[in-house]
Amino acid sequence: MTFALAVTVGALFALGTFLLLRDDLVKVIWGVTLISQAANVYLITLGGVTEGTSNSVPILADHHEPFPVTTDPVVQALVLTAIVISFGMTAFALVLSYRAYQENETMDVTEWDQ
Amino acid sequence: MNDVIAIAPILMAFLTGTTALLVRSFPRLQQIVSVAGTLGYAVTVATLVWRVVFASDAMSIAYQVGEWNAPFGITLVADGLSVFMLTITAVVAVYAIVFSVRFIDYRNQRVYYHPLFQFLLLGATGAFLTGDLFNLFVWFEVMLMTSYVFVAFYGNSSHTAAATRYVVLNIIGGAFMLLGVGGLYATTGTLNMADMARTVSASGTEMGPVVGLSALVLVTFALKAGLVPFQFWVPSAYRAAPLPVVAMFAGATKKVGIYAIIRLYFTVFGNATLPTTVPGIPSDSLLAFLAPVILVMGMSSIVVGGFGALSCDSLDGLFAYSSIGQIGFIAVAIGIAAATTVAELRHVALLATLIFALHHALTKGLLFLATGVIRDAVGTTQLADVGGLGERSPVFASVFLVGGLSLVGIPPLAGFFGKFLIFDAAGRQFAAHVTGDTFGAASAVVVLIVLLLGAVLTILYSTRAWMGTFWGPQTDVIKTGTVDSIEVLILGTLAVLVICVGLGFEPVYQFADTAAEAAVDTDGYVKTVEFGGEGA
Amino acid sequence: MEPQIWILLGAVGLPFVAAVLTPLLYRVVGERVGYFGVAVAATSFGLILTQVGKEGTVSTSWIPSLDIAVRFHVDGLALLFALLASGIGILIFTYATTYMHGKPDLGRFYMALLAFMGSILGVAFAADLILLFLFWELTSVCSFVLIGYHTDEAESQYSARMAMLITVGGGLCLLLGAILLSIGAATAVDGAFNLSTILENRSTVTETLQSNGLFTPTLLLFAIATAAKSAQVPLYFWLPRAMVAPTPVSAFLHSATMVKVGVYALGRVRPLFHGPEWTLFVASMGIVTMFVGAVLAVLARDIKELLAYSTASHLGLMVAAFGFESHYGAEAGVFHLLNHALFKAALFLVAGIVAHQAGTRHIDELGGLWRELPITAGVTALATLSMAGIPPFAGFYSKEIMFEAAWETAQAGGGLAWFYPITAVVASIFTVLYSLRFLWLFLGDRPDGVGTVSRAPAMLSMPALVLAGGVVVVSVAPDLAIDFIIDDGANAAAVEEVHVHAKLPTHVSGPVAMSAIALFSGIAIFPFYSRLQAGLNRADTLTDRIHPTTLYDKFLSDTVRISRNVRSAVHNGLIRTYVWWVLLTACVLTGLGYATAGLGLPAPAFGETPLTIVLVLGVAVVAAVAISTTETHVTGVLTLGILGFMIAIFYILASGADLALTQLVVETLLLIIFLLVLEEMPAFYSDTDWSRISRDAVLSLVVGTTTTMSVLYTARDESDGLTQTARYYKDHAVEGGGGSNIVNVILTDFRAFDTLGESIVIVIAALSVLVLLTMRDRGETQ
Amino acid sequence: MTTVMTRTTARVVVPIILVVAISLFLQGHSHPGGGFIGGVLTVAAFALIYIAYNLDYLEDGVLGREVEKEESIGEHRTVAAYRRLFMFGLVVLVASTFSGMLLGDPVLSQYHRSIHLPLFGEIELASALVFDVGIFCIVVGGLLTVFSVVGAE
Repeated sequence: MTFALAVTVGALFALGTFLLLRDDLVKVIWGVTLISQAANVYLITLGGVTEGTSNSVPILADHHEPFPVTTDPVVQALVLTAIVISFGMTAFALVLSYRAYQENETMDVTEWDQ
Repeated sequence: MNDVIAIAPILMAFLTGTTALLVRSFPRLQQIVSVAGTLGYAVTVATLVWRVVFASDAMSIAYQVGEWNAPFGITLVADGLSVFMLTITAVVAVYAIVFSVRFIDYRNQRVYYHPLFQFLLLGATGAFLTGDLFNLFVWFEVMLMTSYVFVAFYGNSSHTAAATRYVVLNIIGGAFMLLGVGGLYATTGTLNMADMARTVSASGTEMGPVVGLSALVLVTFALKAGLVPFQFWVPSAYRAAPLPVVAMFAGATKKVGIYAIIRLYFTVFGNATLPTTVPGIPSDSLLAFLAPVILVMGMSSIVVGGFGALSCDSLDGLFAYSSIGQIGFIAVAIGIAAATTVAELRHVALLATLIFALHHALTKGLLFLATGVIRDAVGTTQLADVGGLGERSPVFASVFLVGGLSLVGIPPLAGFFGKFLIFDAAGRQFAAHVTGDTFGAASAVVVLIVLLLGAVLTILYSTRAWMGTFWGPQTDVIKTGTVDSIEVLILGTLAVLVICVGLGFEPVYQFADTAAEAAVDTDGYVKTVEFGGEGA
Repeated sequence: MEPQIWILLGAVGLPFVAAVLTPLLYRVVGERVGYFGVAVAATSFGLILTQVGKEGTVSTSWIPSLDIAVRFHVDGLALLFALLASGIGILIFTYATTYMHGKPDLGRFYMALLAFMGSILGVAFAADLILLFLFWELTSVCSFVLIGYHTDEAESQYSARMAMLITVGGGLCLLLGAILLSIGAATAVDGAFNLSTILENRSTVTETLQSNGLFTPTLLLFAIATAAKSAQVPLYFWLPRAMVAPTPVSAFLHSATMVKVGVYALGRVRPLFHGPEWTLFVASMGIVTMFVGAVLAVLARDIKELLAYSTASHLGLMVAAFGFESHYGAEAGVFHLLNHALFKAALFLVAGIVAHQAGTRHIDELGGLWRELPITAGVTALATLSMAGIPPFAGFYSKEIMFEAAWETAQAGGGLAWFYPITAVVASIFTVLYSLRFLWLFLGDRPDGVGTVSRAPAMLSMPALVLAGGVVVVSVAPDLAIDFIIDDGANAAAVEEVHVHAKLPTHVSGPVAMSAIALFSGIAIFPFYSRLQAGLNRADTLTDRIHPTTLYDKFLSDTVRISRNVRSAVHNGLIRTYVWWVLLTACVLTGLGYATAGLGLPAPAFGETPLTIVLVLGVAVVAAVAISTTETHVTGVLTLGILGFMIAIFYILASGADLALTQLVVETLLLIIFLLVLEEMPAFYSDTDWSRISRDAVLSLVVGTTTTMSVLYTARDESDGLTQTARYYKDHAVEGGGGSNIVNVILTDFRAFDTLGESIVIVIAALSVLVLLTMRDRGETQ
Repeated sequence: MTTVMTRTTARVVVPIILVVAISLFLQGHSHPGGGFIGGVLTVAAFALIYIAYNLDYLEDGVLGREVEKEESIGEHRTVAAYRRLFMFGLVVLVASTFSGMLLGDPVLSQYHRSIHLPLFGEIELASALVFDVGIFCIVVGGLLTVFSVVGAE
């Protein structure tokens, strides 16, 4: 399982990198998004991914003590925080890039004001 | 011991930021809130410093947020190192905000300038105080998010372009930090830094990946500190942001990167025995791996920053490059500290780091704000357009001269002690290797030569800045412009502070000494955090 | 007898206090502030005079933790230097009141001059390495300000910057030398920066330095620092340039005092480093400078330039003297310190008078000035003869002792060591030549084209006259000076007990013959002065490319060129360049990290991956590939949405209910924002450059591999179970946090602090969008 | 995109989304959900309205007020309301942060108690909910600000 995840994360990072190196502003932003997504997947992977069962969801409402072993709720909480933050960042980056496009009057990042 | 003073600076900045946001419709009130809040922040920091460093029963303070015991809740730790960095931040913040009120256009101040400034302060403060790795990431992001806005603040083509580059690089940095933090959690099973220190010190844990992961995290820290080759964002971002905020960038946020490097690698991983094999450095710790990396980064920063500054057309650009170079000096000192296994030399090198950081914050703060005065007076900072300002305003010239001389490292100004201690550390490193160890001696000589080169370049660009601005025939804009005397007055007090830090260096030294002790005192750090519950 | 600290602090501190007050005073009393300077200098002089005959170290604490203190050491050498500085200071301030009459910016001028005097007194008495460095650097800074007095002239700026760079840059070597000395001495004596203790225990310190290998580096650093400060070859070139400063400054800083700081420091540490290496570096440097300076002085066309090169040459003489191991070396160095200060300061004042009265400083335009300036002519005669080392004038005595030192060294060393006396003699021939040439300004015929020359005001002549009086006293009764201070001074610089003898030669010896050759050859060649000058000029032009000034200019232009390249090549404003370096470095570092830790390649474990997950992840990757290759923006955004939804499904499969929900909604919102923004942006077309794409693909692969490796190294296995933290959260969520959704309890309770920060990020994001919008039309107004 | 179809869909879907959002928010402490998810979902509902109609519609059509033409979207009354919403959220967070301190406990201490209500039965009341309200408001206010600004371009 880990191997499949590792390859996925690696692929997402690689493609994100490739996008970051484009001249098209929009693609650069996609690259940023992709890398953030990949980082989140990576975090989840670190918690140890098991095939989901009703027990492994870290919600205890349906259980009684002693609680069953769930997946690592810590990484989930971290990822949740990270998703929110990267969402804020991406939204800002989008608006910013739009403004940068307006000011510099081109989508080509190589032609921007130094 | 849950003493609320340890969290007080964070709360203060948070409260001020929120209040400033609420009273936005009353600009006067907003300014008052912002300035008063920053002063209040400084007071809480001063109290904290007193409690942690100078009081008779001084000791490090830990704070458990939300009643959860370490390592399960989030811990804040105020030890010598943290409060030293907080002090730097507080001083710069007070000057920056007071100067802003005068400097930033009245209408522009209303555009959320004050709340954002407070959130920037909040982010930096949180990063200095937190004892939790993921929490560090969160405060980093708070700080970054605000700095993005400030870089893009004026919204023209160059500002937005600079901000876009800055954002892209830092999002990469954020992703890498997430990878590193997550990896460290997976490897050590904890996010609490004290707990992590405890875990890695214990034998029997599989520590292999920690070296690579720490390198990942280092990328983020170096990006924040603006070390070569992560310095790319610095010149354009510094030129774009409002100058008081640039003073904050140079004085506080860059130091967050430096602080994080010291905290994580010296305090947390300082005791860790790791299976590293690095030729030339006799140590089996993580630092042995990081030492050459940080040294090379630092030396390249000195070279790139120093050379870059030489031919800049504008004052703010020149000082931006200078910042890269000066951070390089700091990094070299860290590198020396990491490369040695001798406790005394490590202490001296860390001391040099801290003193240089303090000096750089004050001096560069002064110079960036002075650049602001010039822009305010004549509307430009292009060296070609200004000239002969010395005759127009001798007092302002003296203030600037103090900053310039401190940057060069002329005694007895603050800058001298930074330079002196770094040379001292490098000299000791050389002395330790000169007999017998040819490789060690040669690398120490290389370090010394780069430091000398950096210092010479500093003289070159400082004189250039000085002569271009204050000497020479008066240009038209200088003839017609007026220097704002209140701004000069504010800066005058900062110049006096730069002089006083040098003349009254003893207490400053004591303070930094405590901070440097704390930086390597892993056991003390762990002990400060009282573990409860099942973790104990 | 112990010196009194308060008197010393007063003498050193008073000029600084006065300097701070000067600009204010200048506003009140105008240029009469110069008399204030005279008073301050006289007070300091008087205070120092009370210390004559005392010896010892006194201190008051400054930075105890670093063992840096305000330590003052009083002995003959220190007193000699301090008395010279403050005494000449009185004369210079007096001279300046008239000379600088009507000039602008006198507040700044006197301020710097006073601060300079304080610094030089500080150097004289400092017995702490750091304190010495402090005053040493302050003299450089004052010199910078004073050389740049005419701030709007490009030449002033150029020269001031050059002086600053060389002297402060050289100062760095002093700092480093001081540090190495203190490190080396720390094991031998207490008080690492305490120069007096170091000197008191010099044999132990020297031994320690030699045993831990720091002796030669320290010595070299001190030598370089002195070379920069005291204008030794090859760092002499700033000194003639410094002559753009007003003449009082040249007389005070650049002949009598500041440039001697290096020599003085050499005298101080001479007992410590004294030995063959010392002679090799220091004496050779000095003797070469003596020669080069004298030759260049002959070449000079401007009287101040002539004096400047002559100063360099004489500094070389002193440095060489201190460099010799013989006790004559110490004697000659200290004695010449006094003599040179007297005659050279006088000559500079004369040069000032000539320029002031005749309106030109060009040698060829001047001559026969004795008619209008008889007093000045007398002063010049005394001073130049002393400078030329003609018996029985003062300069002869000290030069003769230096010759003895050179002779003794040559006899002891043999072979190549004869280089010293021979060079000294040749240099002396040139010295005689340029001294006579200077004297000839007053004798001989008046060239055409010189306007009327009026008599010099008394306030200008008087200081020069006083200095000439000094020359007379030392010439006529050298023992007076020797007993008063020279002996004590020489003893401070010497290793053994010495006594200076100054007398006219009674019989022929090696050194006497050297003097005779120098004198008679000089006089014999003088009639052919202009031919010699022309010949030298040709040689000078030929070697132009290796002149230090040329090299300096080349250094400056090179650094600027490198600078422009650094900025345009490194910070080219391209995101791809930046990203490229950042990612590459990050991956290399991480890879190195894994490698140093000795981690092998992880074994790929394919086992038991549920098909659903493989499918979902596969679609995600395919979507990512599609995004990377798409040409149209809308397709890309929609594919990005697919990728996001796949990840959401993956979260469901990985038991993250909250995550999946969040991811779904967030992805939807992002999609909408993307579409809204894209609506406003045009399509983008670019040429496909395959070589670039392949390069980028390589980096992408590197990044991908690094992250893949990181996952494989760090990912937890399900068999590891929960971490301790996770277990605690699970166990305490319900009773401690009051909720059964562990993730939510973590977010709102266990780690609520993170959430606080996170929500602030959202607030800032909202604010930032508002800022971007509002500032659109406002721009960069302060 | 303001076609009849989207408008009709929006009319049907928006209330449903809002109800789901609120319930996700309220039950978050014990079931999947919470302030953030509730918040983004609410935003999604509003976003739908924007796509279907436009910014002024909310004022004009939903709240029935006259729309004034403002200088800049940043000063638009609706946007100002969003701004006030996230400021309110921030204040709630501040309050939630400090309440523990005022009671003598560490900052951000949370409290919870089970209350037995007739009809509803056992109800778990947690102060974490207040904290969640703050987050909810910040998310809704903040994101809607972003949305309205971007949408207005």
